[in-house]
Amino acid sequence: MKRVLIANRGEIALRVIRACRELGLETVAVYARGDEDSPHVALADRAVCIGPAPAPLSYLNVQNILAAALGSGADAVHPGYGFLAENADFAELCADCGLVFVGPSPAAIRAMGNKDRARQLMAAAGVPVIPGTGAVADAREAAKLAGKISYPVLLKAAAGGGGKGMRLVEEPGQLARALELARREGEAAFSDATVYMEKYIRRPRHVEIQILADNHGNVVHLGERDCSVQRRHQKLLEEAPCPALSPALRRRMGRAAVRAARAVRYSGAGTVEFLLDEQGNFYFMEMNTRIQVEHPVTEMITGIDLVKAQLLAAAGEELAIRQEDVAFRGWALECRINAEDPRQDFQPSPGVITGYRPPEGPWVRIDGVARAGWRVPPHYDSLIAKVIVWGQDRAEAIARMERALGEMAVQGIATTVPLHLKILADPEFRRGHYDTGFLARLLAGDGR
Amino acid sequence: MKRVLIANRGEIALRVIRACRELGLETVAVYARGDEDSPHVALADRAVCIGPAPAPLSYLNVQNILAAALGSGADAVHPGYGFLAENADFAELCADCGLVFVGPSPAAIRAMGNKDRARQLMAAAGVPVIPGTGAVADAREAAKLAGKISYPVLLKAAAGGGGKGMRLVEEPGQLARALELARREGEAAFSDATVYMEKYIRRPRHVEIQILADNHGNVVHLGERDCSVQRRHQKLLEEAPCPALSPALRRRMGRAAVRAARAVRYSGAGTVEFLLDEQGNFYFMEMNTRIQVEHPVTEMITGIDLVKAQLLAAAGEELAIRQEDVAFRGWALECRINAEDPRQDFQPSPGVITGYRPPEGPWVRIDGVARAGWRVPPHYDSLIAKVIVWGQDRAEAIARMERALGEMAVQGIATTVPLHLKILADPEFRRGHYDTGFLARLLAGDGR
Amino acid sequence: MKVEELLKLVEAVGASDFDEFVLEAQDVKLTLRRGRPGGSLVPQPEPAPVPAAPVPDQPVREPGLVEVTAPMVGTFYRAPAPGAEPFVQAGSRVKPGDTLCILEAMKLMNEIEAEIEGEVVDVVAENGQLVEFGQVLMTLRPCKP
Amino acid sequence: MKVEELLKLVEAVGASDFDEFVLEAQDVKLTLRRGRPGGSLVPQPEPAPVPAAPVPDQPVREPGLVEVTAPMVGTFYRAPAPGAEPFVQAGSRVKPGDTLCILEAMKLMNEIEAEIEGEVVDVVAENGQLVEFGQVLMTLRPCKP
Repeated sequence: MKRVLIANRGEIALRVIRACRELGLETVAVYARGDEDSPHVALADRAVCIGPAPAPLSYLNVQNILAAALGSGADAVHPGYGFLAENADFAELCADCGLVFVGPSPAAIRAMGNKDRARQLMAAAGVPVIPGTGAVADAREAAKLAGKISYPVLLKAAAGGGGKGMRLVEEPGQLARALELARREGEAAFSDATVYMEKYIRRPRHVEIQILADNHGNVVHLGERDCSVQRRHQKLLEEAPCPALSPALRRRMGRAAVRAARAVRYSGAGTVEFLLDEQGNFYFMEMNTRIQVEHPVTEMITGIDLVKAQLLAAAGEELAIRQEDVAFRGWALECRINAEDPRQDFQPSPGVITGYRPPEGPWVRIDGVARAGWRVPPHYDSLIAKVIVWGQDRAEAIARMERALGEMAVQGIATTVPLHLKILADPEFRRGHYDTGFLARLLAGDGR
Repeated sequence: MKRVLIANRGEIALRVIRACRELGLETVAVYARGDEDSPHVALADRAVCIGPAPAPLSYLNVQNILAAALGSGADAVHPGYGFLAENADFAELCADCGLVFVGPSPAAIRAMGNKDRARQLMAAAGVPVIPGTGAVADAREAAKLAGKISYPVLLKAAAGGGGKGMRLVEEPGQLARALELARREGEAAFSDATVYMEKYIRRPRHVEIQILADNHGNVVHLGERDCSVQRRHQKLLEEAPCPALSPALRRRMGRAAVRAARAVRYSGAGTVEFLLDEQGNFYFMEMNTRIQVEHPVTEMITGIDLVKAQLLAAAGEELAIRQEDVAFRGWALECRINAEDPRQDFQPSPGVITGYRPPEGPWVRIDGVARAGWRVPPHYDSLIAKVIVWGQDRAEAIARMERALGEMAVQGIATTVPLHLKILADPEFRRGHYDTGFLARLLAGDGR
Repeated sequence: MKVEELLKLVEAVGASDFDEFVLEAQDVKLTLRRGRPGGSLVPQPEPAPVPAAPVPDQPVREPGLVEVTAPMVGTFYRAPAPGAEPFVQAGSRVKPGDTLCILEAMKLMNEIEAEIEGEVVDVVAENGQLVEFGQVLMTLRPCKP
Repeated sequence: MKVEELLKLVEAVGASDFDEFVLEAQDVKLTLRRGRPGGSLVPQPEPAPVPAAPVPDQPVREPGLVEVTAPMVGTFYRAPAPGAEPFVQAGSRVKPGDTLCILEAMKLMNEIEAEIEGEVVDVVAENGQLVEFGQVLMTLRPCKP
């Protein structure tokens, strides 16, 4: 492997280019028309225009990307995250063209891409999944199943969505009536009275395990990240470790994630996402078969460069570390600074960044694309910079992040920085006692 | 301690302000006329003009600085490095004014400030000093002394300087004649034939030990830094750990540094500088009773915030760590980016920075004052940014530093970046097999 | 520098339409600035890092010429096969539907056809080289019918 | 640089349509700026971080006035003792050597004296407050002898 085409843009393209450079690999960037001034174009050794601005015609244009890779003499393609990163067909086409796809096999991507199939696979591999049932016949069967699953349970109309046909049942006395209501709602809204049951996870945390694997059957996990600070499933702030995990629970979740990876003969960097309930039970949600936006917090506490590890695994090398070599130090936080206005219902605020100063100083890491004078294109995602800090403990990391965001200056566009400062100052967050409903509650407290 | 006046400018002022902010301390900056736009003025909670541009009238103006501290309600003064940092009188005046001086006691500063006295103190405390003699009477005595010190030895005219009256003696046969010549040169040049003898350290490395102490008698060391890459005693690149140290030697040097600190009842952060010879013998040079420019490399491998530790020690708190808590991880490098032109004999190149982009990404730390549109004032030192990187091992750190400097862009003024890249690429440096003569040899190889 | 000298300078600058004037005496430092037009107002504080991205050639061209650009990324071939005659060269007359060149992408040979009637002025792309999306392949001088 | 010289300069600049004029004597630093409010002419690529540093007041003044500035950092006192009459106030006539105010620095009371004959126009600094080096304490209208 000598030359890597990076089939992406934004901060992740810079991240990959940097890893390549440190490994002595040449880099080829691709870009859409209108994206000429984006930093990844300038940072790479070479850049190829692959189409007009809309992503389907450029960053998702498989033919042009592959032609660019072959024509520029690249021997590997790193997909970053988003765009083609979890497209099994693309991974397969890379292989057909003799290009190394920096990621797992197409089979692994497919296995994890189908959520139902993934759930079954995981259950078979001994990874806990959310207990659930097929269609519930009647109240008697419902009572039996609910007793097995244990309360609270959720009744869901098979064709439901948006909260319609969904009923939370806290105790046996409510079951029969709730089943009747769910059926009726399903019938009324979707002409389908079929109802399933699954365990209801109260106040879950989104805790994910980072894994690393090679082509030789070695798999290690690098601990967890807590990504519960979400707005409509968009993560806004991540931390590692998770404040709610004991070393024993970390080991259990880590082992489950390794089992998940082994079940699909995973290779490279991947993430197994779990829901964690208040009793310490965890349930498989999905596996992301790519590098994650929030990978830096894991890097900061383990000292392991995940993107380099991806590249080395793709090149066929054996993992340089074993599970017992993985050691955690301190605490890391990441804030995703988006070009969005939290005071205007998170509307995107593309435009020219007229002034920019990233924070500097000890234990502050910036993975960003923001630059003074640069116009944030309206076509793509709104992430302009990730601010990552490390501290000896959680309190130091929080104080450091507050300091860093306080000295960060972005002029010309609105950003999420004010919201991040609000999160960091919140007592619930500071206690570490938050869940996926935290941000909605915080925003609702604003009168929204 | 609630409000700290920072009696300094440049990157160290930013460093201290950041540490204060993370500890919840308010900050007062001071600045000279013409320095209004310097970043430390903007970053502090408040700033006070203390005089005209020349440092003796402003940054060294004790009266105005103390008046600014008292008038702004500060209860502590952090001197940074340089300027008043090792001025015992200033430290004493602070105390007289009821201000906490963030540093050791005036007595400790004085004890280490007098180099001869410091050497005697250290010898008495069991810290190795370079073996030497008083005036050498004649060739017979010289032979006896040289045998004791062990060859090679250096003969030095008492009044000598600039190489005049200095003679290297490699073996006994050369001694009598060398003594005669040194005497004559001393007599001719300085009308003083007195000659001393000391051990000659061949190809020494400059290795210094960082120590931390509190007001309660606790002292720990945080390992070493190798600062051998120097040009005329100006350090240009530092690393931690030192490639030449074994864990056993690190322990021995660390213990010696702790003895040195204890001998002067040291408090706060300090550095004991040693010369290390090729056989692993080390000799006390001096102790710097302040934070050092190169402190970040120690921070990066220990995870300990030295400036916070200084502030906490000054506030009277006990050290949070014991020696056994100090753990080293990975490798760190620092490049001092100066506004100097290495192609023009390191002439200062003050002026307006018309364009600036610091490196970003994983394990890159910037402690800098450079900003686009900022005029580097000609009155002060030329350090515009420190680029610090961390890696799992030395090879990764070097590759990362090359990557970081490669993406750094400074327009409008010349900097030392090209020289740093040259050092990083040098085989001698890459082997880790260098000494204080390395940079002179590298530059001489250029035909200079 | 004397006051009289400064006065003269101030008058001179005042009479001009410079918007800014900075002088630092003692080995004289002088700045005159005429602000306003949009260009200079937009700060360009961020220099391009090294190495800069390649920028396609954009020489000044004869007005009225039509550029044929690459509709896809691919390898540019002037001829149907190695050693064969090129489809067109400078001076060739072409009409809509005539093949101008081939872009090979993933083993597929895509013929690029003329969309207008005219004369080939210049073939810009290099044979056998990768061309980007939108890159100019050749220029045509349209026929005035 | 003498007051007369300064006056000439100020008059010259006043007659012009510059909006800003900064002079730093002793090896002379002179800035004239025709900037609309907001000063968009000077590129400010780097925004000031929060909170911004305090900037001393610089209201537009009557031409010809002389500013008395602090020669040291200290606490500004208008009167010799708490409750006593202030040394001067707006309208006071002063001559060279008259005490204008006191700057206390490290327990030392430094009397600041008038260097010219004139009338106190305005006492700008606030009693009991810290003043910076170079901060304007008061303005005088020089007597035309």
